[in-house]
Amino acid sequence: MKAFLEKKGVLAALIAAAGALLAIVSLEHGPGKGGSLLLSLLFFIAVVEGCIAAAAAGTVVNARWVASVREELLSVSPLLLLSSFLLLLLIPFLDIYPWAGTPGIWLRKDFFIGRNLVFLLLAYDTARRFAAAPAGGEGTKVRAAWYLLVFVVSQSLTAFDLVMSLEYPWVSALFGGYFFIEALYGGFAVSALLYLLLHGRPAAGNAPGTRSDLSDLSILMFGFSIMWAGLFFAQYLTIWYGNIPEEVGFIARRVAASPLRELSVAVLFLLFFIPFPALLATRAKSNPYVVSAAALSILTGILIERYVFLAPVVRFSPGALMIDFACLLLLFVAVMYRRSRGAAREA
Amino acid sequence: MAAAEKYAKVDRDVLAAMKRPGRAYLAGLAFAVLLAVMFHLLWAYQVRSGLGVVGKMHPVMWALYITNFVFWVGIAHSGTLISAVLFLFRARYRTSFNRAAEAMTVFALMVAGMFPLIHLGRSWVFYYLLPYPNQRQLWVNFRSPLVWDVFAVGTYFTVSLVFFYVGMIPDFAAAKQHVLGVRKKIYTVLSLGWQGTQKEWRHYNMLYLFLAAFATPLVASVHSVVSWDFAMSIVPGWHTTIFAPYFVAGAIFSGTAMVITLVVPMRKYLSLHEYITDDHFESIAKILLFTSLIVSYAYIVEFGLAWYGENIFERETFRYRLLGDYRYFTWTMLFCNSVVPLTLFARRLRRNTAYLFAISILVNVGMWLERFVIIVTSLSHDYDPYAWGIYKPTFVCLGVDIGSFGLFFALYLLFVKNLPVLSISEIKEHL
Amino acid sequence: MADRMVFEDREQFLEGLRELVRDGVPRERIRVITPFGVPEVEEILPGTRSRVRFFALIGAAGGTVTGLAFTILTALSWPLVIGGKPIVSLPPFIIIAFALTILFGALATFAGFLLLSRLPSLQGIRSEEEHGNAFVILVEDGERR
Amino acid sequence: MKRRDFLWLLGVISGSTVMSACGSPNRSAKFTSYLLPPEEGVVPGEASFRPSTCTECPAGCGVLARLREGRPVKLEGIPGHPVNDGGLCVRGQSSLVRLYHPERLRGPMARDGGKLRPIPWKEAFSRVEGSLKASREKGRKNLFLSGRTTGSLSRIADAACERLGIERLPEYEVYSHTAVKEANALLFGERDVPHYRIEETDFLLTVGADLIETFVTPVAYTRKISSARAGGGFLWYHVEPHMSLTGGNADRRFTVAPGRERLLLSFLLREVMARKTPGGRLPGEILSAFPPATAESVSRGAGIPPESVKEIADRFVAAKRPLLIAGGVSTEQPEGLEVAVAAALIQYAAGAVPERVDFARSENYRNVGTLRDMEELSARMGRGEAGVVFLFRTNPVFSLPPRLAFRENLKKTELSVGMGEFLDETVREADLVLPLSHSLESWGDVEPRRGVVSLLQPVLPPLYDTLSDGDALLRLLGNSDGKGSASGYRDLLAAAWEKRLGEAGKARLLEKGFVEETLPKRPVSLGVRRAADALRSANRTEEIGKPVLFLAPSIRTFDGRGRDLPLLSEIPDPLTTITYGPWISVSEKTAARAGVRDRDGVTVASADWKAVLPVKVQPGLPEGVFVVCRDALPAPPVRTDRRTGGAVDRIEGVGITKTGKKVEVPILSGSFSQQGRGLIPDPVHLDEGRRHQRWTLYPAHEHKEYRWAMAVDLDRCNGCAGCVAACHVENNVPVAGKADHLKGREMSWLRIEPFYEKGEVEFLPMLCQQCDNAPCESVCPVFAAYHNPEGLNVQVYNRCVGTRYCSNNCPYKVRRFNWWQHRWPEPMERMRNPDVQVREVGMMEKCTFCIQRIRAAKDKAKDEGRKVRDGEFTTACAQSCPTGALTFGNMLDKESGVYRLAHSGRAYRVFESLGTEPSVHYLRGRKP
Repeated sequence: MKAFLEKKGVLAALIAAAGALLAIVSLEHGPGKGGSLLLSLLFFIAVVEGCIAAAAAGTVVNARWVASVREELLSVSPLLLLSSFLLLLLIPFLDIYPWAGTPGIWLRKDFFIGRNLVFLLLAYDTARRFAAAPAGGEGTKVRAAWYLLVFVVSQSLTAFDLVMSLEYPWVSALFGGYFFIEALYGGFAVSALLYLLLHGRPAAGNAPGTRSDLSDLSILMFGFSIMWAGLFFAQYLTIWYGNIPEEVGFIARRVAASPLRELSVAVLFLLFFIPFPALLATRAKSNPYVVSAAALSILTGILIERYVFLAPVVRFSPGALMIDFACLLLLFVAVMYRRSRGAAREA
Repeated sequence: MAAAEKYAKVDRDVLAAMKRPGRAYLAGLAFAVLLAVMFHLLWAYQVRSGLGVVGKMHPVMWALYITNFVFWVGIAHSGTLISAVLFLFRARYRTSFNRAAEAMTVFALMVAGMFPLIHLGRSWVFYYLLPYPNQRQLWVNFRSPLVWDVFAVGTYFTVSLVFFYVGMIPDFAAAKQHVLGVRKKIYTVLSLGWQGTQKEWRHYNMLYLFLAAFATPLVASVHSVVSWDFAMSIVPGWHTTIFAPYFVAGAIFSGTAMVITLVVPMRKYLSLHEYITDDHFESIAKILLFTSLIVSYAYIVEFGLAWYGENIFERETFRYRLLGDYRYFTWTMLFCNSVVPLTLFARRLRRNTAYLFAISILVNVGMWLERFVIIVTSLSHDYDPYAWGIYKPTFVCLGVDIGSFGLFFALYLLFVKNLPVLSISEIKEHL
Repeated sequence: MADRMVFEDREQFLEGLRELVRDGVPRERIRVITPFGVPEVEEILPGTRSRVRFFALIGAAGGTVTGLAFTILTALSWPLVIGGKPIVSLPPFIIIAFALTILFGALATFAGFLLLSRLPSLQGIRSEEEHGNAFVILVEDGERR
Repeated sequence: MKRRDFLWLLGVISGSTVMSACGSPNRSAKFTSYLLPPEEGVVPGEASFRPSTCTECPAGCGVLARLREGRPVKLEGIPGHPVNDGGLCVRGQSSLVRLYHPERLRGPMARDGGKLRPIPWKEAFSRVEGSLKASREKGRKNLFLSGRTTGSLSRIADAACERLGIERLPEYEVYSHTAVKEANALLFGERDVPHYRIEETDFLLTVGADLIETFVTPVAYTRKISSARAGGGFLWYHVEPHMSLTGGNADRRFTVAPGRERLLLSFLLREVMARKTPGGRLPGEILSAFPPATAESVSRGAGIPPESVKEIADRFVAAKRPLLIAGGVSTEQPEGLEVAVAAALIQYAAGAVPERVDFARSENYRNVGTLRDMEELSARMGRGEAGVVFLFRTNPVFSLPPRLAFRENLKKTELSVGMGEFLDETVREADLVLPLSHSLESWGDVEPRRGVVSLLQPVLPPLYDTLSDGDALLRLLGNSDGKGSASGYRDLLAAAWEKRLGEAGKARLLEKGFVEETLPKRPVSLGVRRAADALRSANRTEEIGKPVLFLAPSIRTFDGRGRDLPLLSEIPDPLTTITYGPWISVSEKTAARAGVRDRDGVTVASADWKAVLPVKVQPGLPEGVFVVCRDALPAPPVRTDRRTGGAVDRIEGVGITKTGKKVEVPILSGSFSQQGRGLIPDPVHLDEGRRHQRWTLYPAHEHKEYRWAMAVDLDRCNGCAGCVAACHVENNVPVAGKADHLKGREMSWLRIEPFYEKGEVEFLPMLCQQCDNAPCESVCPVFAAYHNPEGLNVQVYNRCVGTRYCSNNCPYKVRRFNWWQHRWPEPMERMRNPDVQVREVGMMEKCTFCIQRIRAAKDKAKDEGRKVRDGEFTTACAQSCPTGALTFGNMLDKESGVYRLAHSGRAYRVFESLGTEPSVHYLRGRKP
């Protein structure tokens, strides 16, 4: 299996296969196929772009921890290519967008798909250039910066287009920022997990600094948990205080009834009330179990939140969701695993 | 050069600033004080005659005063950012700015704090805004953003002051050894009898770390609260979820600009080139660029969504901003805040202090205009068309606003001559 | 009578300190005075971690509680409906609580610092002795073994 | 002090920089002065009501004066009064300001050495006596000129003049309705203005008659129209050459080319003859005076689309009980007589006379003279034939054209005696000034309409050394020939009332304030000969020099007599929202061509006259027509109609040229278009947007026993602004003055927003909406604004610190801020309502549904151990509204009127999408 994975071209084949499978699943008729694809797509675009963004951000501010997980983080870039293909699969599904009936200048299917596609591809391209560059050096920083710019735009677009316009004319200006911060948040979580898998539980006598790498990541997660809470609060407070029916509807529809209400609360916990206290103590920041727990809760949080966003408007089919999600997850793990093996061999 | 010699040099150079002032300095100080006096006279005049003497009107009930309030609070922020956040990020170049920045924070907050009072219709009962048990047992309305302000800004000021002072304790101890007479006494007392023993240093480092940790969230929270003074309303152009982060970025943006505006001349006048190098300026310039990008992002999103949504009120407000009576302000703002800073992508310009100084002035102007545009355009064209109106300032509010700058610079000039403008101990530590 | 060694150079000073420790001078007898914080000293003479952090913790916690209690109780003491918002509307109150958390936290930390490092110390203020930029090691009643 | 200076001073005072910002007007509190003897029952803190009659204009509306501590603080219409039936217009509401005006004359004055100096009454009368004698000896004629007087006063005046050998001149009124009277004289031998029974018609066609602004008895007609509308099956078309408030409120408005009304009317007459009353009531010789015409020819001449011409005719013919009223600008022009005659004939032909055109109850304009009479007077004075000239409650110097040189000629008399309340343009010129009391200080009666006696009684003793109209005349008599009636005017009135009404009638008059006699219908016969002659002499009009400027009447100050009252200048003109200063209304097309915008200064010039005025672009105004409100124009260039002798309020061949300067004139409205924001959705029933689900995150808060709410029927509201004035007086709303208005700092709690849609105007009364989820409340840091258990959005003035956030956050912008410490110049502060706090500088204030009235009503109910009944009381605005557009009440009471209206199909609320849940419900259906 391992050996197989490391063969040349296998990865490409795998991705193609997955793409085909997903295509079949989501294009065959039946309710909720598109919804399922959209959900898994939203989650993985966030995580994948987040991982690369994390690496990029680390590189720009030349943080120490980057070195230890950079390669693996960047290895996921091919998935962006796949995602941009999957985006095309959404075309038949666009009709559930409320504006689909009356297209405008901005909200019209071709432009809609077009711009998102372009930015996904751009993200892919910039990510590859960044990955190709050597670890150190100004040049790399510049490339990283470029990626970050694209990343911000692309995530904002996914937020405003794929999610927000589902509730047209509901509007929240913060939505884009909220999304890319969250993606970055997820990116750090993944980095932390990666770090534990690669250099996991080092012996006490291990080279100094490694521990502090982990705690650096923890600090980042900790900081971002506060930041996330801040953004969430800013958004909620504004809507709650203004109490303008059109705005409030978005929240009201999600907290009106079970199970969405519970899930919404769960999101709060998974993304803040668990990671924050968990990582509060200095010692906890370098405790593998705490950190991995926090990281997992963050990733689950993001996933559930995406679900909560879509649920009132979109229908899902559990089966399709299962397949879509599983495929992407496997690929995600596969590429990283393969890269790390490769790294190990070089070492 | 021998270690002792190096340390001694640091002392000399930094404390050289405290030597007897030159003409230029005195002239500047005199001018600043003059403005400060005008500030207070005009305020008195306003209190006596009623708020009618400022140009405010129905519907534009807030204008220059609130603009300035937001502006000065914003200025304060980068101080905390540089001293606290960069400290946590272990950014070395912070050492050369933090003292100046912290001083700026404190003074800016002093000035900012006055404006809410000035703009009150009945300044003489300002204490109604404080939570105290009055004879009717009626407390303040904690649901009102303005009360959040009282708490946020109050906290911010206190913490910054403590931070500012704590940072100076060892320096007072060092300074007292180089001065004589009354000053010596004052510094000695201010140094609290600091010896520099291991125990003191241990607690001191922990304290500093925690103060930094406490101050950091303030950078975000305070200006978020300020932004909510607007976002909580339902005024089109104010009621936007992005306001909090948008204002925070804007605050740091303008604050960083102000740091540059202050430090460039200070470095020149006090000849601190060895301690404040071009590299340091470059790093600060990067912050400027970065925040400018965020602000621009916010502009794009705001205007974009106003156009995207089907909310005719929002749409009209933003159309009015771009093409209405205040369009020149808007365009200037966009130019100063979004276009000019882009030049900082060029490394050469980032290292050119003269250029940075020029830019920093422009950015200050731009950010001041931003607040003005946000406040005034939104108010003058909100829901009921009958109530639309155009606001024109009068000499009183203009005078008070200009005067506030005088107040600020007066305080700052006094600081430069009387307190260590760089963190002596930290510089030595990093030698 | 403390015997004192004065160094001009950081490294020499650290050397001297290490030497003393190697010579087995009891740590509690050694006092060092430095013009700026020297992290290595902590490694050479490891003391207990500063307890200032507990003050911070307590202060912050106290702030949060006060903030929430204050807002909620005052709201309930005279329940006025405004803008249709609930009497106890948490979102706004959280902001107050947050502000007080920071405030109390910071002040408590500062107080803790003063308390633990015995500042302001009158004798420190009165004492004429100045060490300039010297690194000083004091060993209380210093007979060596 | 001149009026101008006074206004200026008001501005200065309100903007005064010398007073302490912390000073409180409440510190200047006075002791309760028992102006009335205790047995009159002055209970401090309790209000009593006394009936009297409004004398702001000739209409004679009945008013109830609300007394507190013995001084009137508010006027309200008398319910059931034959003229105004409870309603009161903006002028009537402001009458109190006249009473307490600081510039009122405080005693008789005489001119010596060019300056007026105070003298005692005795001396004043002896001077008069002396001059009378002197001029008699010189063979000069003594003359008595007054404004329109009716009832006992008129009789006293006659008597006095007769006894003293003074020639009583025809009364002088600016709006004398000469042409109408002339026409009626010609046709029916009735030289008077009939009373029009609008309530009995199903189709009303008005030609130029400004029923709502000034036409004879505006409040009465306003009331009648809205009651007719309420009855249903009523339609009202209005034809006018310009754009007036009346036109804006008609169901349909047609603009006719100036001076071409008669084309339309003659066509209509023929149609009526041919189709309505075949065989007809009109003899041919009269009919022949009206050349046959087709809709097309009429429309060519009159500039009305042919289909509209047909429509008007069809409606009129089809209607069962049609009524036509011609008047106003359409009759005050050279063709006026023809218009009036044609109108009268149509009325006659359509059988409206005498059922709906009632001469029995004519409006008592008999004694009112014409402009020509004034010409003659002026000429006589000029020739030095005039001895003593009494100028009694009339201001010709202001309203007469300069060519009459009245002012100059006045100097050539033996003695000119100015009798009035103010040192107005005329009295100022007099040699002797005799101050008259305000009607609220005087006994008297008026008979505004035949058979309607309305009481004038003093509700407080004269503030100054003045005499009531009657007493002044009596004293004149008494002094002139030894005996006279020692006893005052009051006894004389008592006798007269007893004689005319009997004991019971007199009692009823004193109690109710009015008595209405039952009069038999007066059938009139058409004087064929006179009519035919008149028509033969009818002038085939020459071309009219375009463009045309109309001197239109204004609802605010009638013919300008209200200009002295700051409150009336403070309240915006309904169509233009202009408060202070004159302006010229220019049509949109003309403005575009001349490249002028609002506030541009222009020189308005005709052949023999010119003035510089700021422009107001007036939607709906036909091209080539300018309008200037006559009240704002001193010595207007009116001509005299050569046949009727009436005034011609039309100036031909007027041109405007830009001066290039902006003129500072306060236009309060920021936008005359709704900007597509659906403040007045049209039609509301199709507006489904407002029916979307209303999400909220807040728990509902319930209201105990009361929840006050208001319903505003936009189909009734005509923008007359009576409510605004009422609110000002009731709530001590300060007068801000021009300087602040220029900054947009009006203080009025209630405003009327005019919105134009292709020339059609609609009015939206905007007051605090008392939102259930009020955005203003939550942002107030000090709980100055909060939601009380009765659903009111109350404002605790003393708690307010003046952050002004509430105003920023109010989508309706109905909160007012005290930029200054507003002062009420002595003695105006006496008219302040003690039940309402006077706000200090720096405080935010706003409408709270007259919470003081709510309290009073609840206390009363509590004493009687019951809940407040629906309609038991109402807010000041609702009380004053002549059209009954405002309904106030308790939403929790399912029986209440407001509940019913709020749940009617026409109901909606402004900016419903904001989720503020207002308590003010607007009603609007489709226009017919």
